Amino acid sequence: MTELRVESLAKRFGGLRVFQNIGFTLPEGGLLGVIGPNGAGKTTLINVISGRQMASAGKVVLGGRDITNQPAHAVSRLGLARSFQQTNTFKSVSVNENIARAVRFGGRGAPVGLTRMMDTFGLTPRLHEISDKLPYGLQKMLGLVMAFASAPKIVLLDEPAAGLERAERQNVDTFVQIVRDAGTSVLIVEHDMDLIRRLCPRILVLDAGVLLADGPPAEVLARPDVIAAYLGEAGEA
Amino acid sequence: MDQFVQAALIGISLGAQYALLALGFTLIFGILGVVNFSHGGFYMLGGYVAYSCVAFLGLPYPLAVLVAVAATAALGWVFELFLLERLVDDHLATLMLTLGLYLVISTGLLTVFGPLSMEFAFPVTGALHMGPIYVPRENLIVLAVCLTAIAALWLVLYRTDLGRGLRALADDRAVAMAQGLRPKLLFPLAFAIATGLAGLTGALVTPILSLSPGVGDPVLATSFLTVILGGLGSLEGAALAAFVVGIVEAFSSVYFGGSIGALVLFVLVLLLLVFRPTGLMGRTVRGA
Amino acid sequence: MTGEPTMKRQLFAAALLTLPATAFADDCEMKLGAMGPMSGGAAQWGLAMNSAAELAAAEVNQEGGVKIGGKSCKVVVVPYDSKYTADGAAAGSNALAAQDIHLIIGPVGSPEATGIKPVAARNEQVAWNASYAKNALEPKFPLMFHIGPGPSGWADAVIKRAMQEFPMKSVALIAPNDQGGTDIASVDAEAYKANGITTTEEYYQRGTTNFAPIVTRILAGKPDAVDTASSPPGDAGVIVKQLRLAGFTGAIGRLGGPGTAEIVRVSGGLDVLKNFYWFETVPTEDPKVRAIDDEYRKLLGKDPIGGTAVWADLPAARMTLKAVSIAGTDDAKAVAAALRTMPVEDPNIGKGFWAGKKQFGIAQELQFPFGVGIIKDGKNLGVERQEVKPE
Amino acid sequence: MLLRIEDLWVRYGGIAALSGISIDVPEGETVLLVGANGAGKSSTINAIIGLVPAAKGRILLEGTDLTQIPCERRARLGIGYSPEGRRVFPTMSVTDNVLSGAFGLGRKRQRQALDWLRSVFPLLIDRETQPAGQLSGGQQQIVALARAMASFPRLLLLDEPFLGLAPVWIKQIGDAILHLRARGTTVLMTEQMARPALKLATSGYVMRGGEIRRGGPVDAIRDVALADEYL
Repeated sequence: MTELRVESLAKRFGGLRVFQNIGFTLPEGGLLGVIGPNGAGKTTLINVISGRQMASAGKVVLGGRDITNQPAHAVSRLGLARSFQQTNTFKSVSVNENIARAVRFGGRGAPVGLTRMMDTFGLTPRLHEISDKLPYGLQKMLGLVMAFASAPKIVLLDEPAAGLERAERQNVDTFVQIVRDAGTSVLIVEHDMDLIRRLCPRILVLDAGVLLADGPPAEVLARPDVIAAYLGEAGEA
Repeated sequence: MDQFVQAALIGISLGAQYALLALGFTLIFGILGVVNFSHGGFYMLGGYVAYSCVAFLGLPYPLAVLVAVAATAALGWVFELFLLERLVDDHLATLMLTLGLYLVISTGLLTVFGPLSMEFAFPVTGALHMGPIYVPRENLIVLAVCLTAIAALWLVLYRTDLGRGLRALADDRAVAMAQGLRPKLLFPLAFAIATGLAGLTGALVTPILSLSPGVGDPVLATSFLTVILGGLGSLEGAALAAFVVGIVEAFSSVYFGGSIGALVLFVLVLLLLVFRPTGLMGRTVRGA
Repeated sequence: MTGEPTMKRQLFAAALLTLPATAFADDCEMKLGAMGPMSGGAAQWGLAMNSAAELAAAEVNQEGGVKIGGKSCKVVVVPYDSKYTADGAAAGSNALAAQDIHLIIGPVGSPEATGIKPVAARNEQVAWNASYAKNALEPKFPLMFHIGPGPSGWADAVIKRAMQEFPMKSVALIAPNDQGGTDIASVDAEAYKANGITTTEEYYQRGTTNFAPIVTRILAGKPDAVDTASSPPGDAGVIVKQLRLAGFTGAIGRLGGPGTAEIVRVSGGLDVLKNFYWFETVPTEDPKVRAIDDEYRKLLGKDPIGGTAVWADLPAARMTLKAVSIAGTDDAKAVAAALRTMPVEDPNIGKGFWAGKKQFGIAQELQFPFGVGIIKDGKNLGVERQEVKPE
Repeated sequence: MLLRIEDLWVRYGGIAALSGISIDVPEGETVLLVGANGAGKSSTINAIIGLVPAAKGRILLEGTDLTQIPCERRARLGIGYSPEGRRVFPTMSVTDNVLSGAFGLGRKRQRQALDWLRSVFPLLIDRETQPAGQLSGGQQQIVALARAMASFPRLLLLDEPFLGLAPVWIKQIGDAILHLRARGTTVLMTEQMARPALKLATSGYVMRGGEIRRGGPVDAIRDVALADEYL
């Protein structure tokens, strides 16, 4: 049973509340989308869950085990992997070496579907190229592949589609599909509403650090307070 | 042709020496808004400290250079913190204070070491000869140190908290202080970095040229010239201008002789200032 | 056991120093000015003036001081740093006049001589400049005296001696581009030409620290020898260092001021200097001349500052104080008149004569025996004494 | 009470800029000081941050009297400051401006602050290397706001944040302030333009001639504030 449970989680920076009282459960093999305007606290939420930042209050429980404020490497050893908004590969080594390191780090062997994923993303023919010489889209894909390569039980994706061209965004769908086929659950933070609607049976809406809504996209996105939160952002942009 | 190449090489090594001096000078002006008339004093002091370490303590030369940097930086720090800081916004007072410090340093050195030049030789001698062209090995070392210093200073100013704090204080002192930046902490550090650079130059260059209580006098003039040419307070401008001054001086002296050479340089600076009053790096600098 | 006699001698010397002091009239003290650059690149020349004046004063004081109006007066030396500038010397003349000083040993350089002449004349002061200016003396300034002749008095002899060691057909002269530099270098150049040597003159801005460009320029003309003329010793040392670094192997000369020891030090030693010839204002290796330093140490209890220039300046200071006692006053005109009648002779340097009539139209220049020094292949052959004959 | 000002006097030479004002800023609220030019709004802010000395009275930040603490140490007590006229550091890049607000807090906290501020104000990413002096007024106000927030202060002082801004920027800055307020940041702001400012505040004070004319919840001061604006 590898379920991710977040209870009354809160994060403060000095006098500023980044988010508060966040609670949800991501069941094993589940898929959950998180949306919200700029600065809603989505990335910080991922950072706190994955142990990169300390929680101010609340609990994060992974598979029945309290992992709140465990250091990031310990959390990832327990099977929680994440991707980054900006790419996070080892820049001066080859694609192959990048993936190999991720596999080795997971210590659980290469997951089922890894080769298929590399083939689909077009990384297989470029295994020996240095990663930061790849085009941006491919670097981003490599970052996703590396998140999966450690054979995690849960992956947290931080805006996987940001900066990608429309055609490349299809790869994110493929990624989610392969990951779920492997029995891994996914939490995905994303701005691309089409992608969220397409993929996620359930979404959380975060606004100004507060959990505004939790439910199926069709229902949630029709709520007036959610629309207002987004319109606020549209007005700002 | 040989002469042309030789002049260029000489110009670059002069430029390296001037750049080391001008960086510190422009740093103090850029950050504190103070024209440091004691800059040449720290140059001399660096030379004498290094000399004393080698001659009296028997330290190896590289260590002596480090001691000289530390000593001049420490003196700069103390001077800024206890004297200059109180009057840092009064242009006339800082002028008097720094000029006074220069007189104290030069008279002090004259009293302690006497008026004659010291026997202080650079440990690396000789030159690389390529046909009629030669490059003194010591100049290569100075050039390397100079480039390292430029890079290090750039990193400190643009990539560290200290640098950000200093630039913020230079841009808007009141707001920076309201942000929690403490001039009493940061200004002495900036001054120490600058005087340490002057000391470093003295420790490196006086054994190549000569070391006597008069050698600080031309330093101020050269630093001034370089920094005005580069744009007061601009670090990149000072570094660039130093090499321009070095190369112009080398070419004009080689081709027109020592007197006209100096004239050419000054005329050039004058022309530049007529057409570009803010200097080479013509951007708005501090409105001091 | 040598300790006891030595101690006795010291006690005796101390007694000599203190005893006559009681003989001075209570209210009588004569101030003697000493002027020259005492800081900066030419500092040792000014400090030499001061040392010479101090020694002459100490000698006279030891024997009861100068006789002024029948009283024995103690001589006190007042130094002034005229900074090698015309205004420095002019200001110095005034500053010393304000202290009732009528007699000045110094100043040194050509700019200083130019600056002090009219002011000292107005202040009625005797001054002894040591400059090599072409107008170091002028008949219209009869209170101005000159410590030694300029290059016209000795350059020819030095060049002839140098040519025996270092055959040369061309020489490049380098000097500062001010009056002091150009005056000497141009006279030196005339002397070289008179000996069949072609010359080029190269002048640099005073304050130059790095001579690499000028060295490059000089060497482009491929001269057999380079003469540093009256460049300050610190500058000359750097010039030598950079000439050798650039690969110059010919002889280097110095037909100008003293300071060879400093040049050796700054340039990096005899091996760097290699082939060098120079003029000394006094025969520096004559034991009698060297004894001056011992006497200085004995009387003043410290080392003299200023090197060989002290020896060259000393006769002027000694003769001035002697002239005060002859005249019985320190009034400048009376002292000057007494000086003119005195024979030119110094216990350490030897016999000389009054010169300057031909060059300046006024015979108020001390011409003493001088020296020519040679360093050959890194070996110091020493300084030879050159006797002089009246014009 | 996060900030309590008691009988504060500020004098420039012989002239009183503030004549015994008392102000309360409760934790988590946005308190507005409105009033015409010369009413004493900026003097109040400057006295809190320490740019002008208090002639008399106390300024208590959670019970600590600030008046005896030098300006450069007050920021460390948890006060962020966005000055009148923005006064960004003109030669410094946008990023360096923001980071200067988190001086000495360590690389990790600076990174955190920058990341968070960039997520709230995407402008900080678009213009990260541009010298702040080259930005438009509205953009500079965003930078000044971000700089003030970089230390995640308990109390944010905003001095005339709308000064000289176009309506579209007034809307944006207003939204930003609301965003910070929603995040629990306590704000004390001054503004001449009462109408947009009243939308942001929970309570406020109307100032005139260095004195408080009226204080209370926004609704209670609205009429006086608006009447004052058109005087």
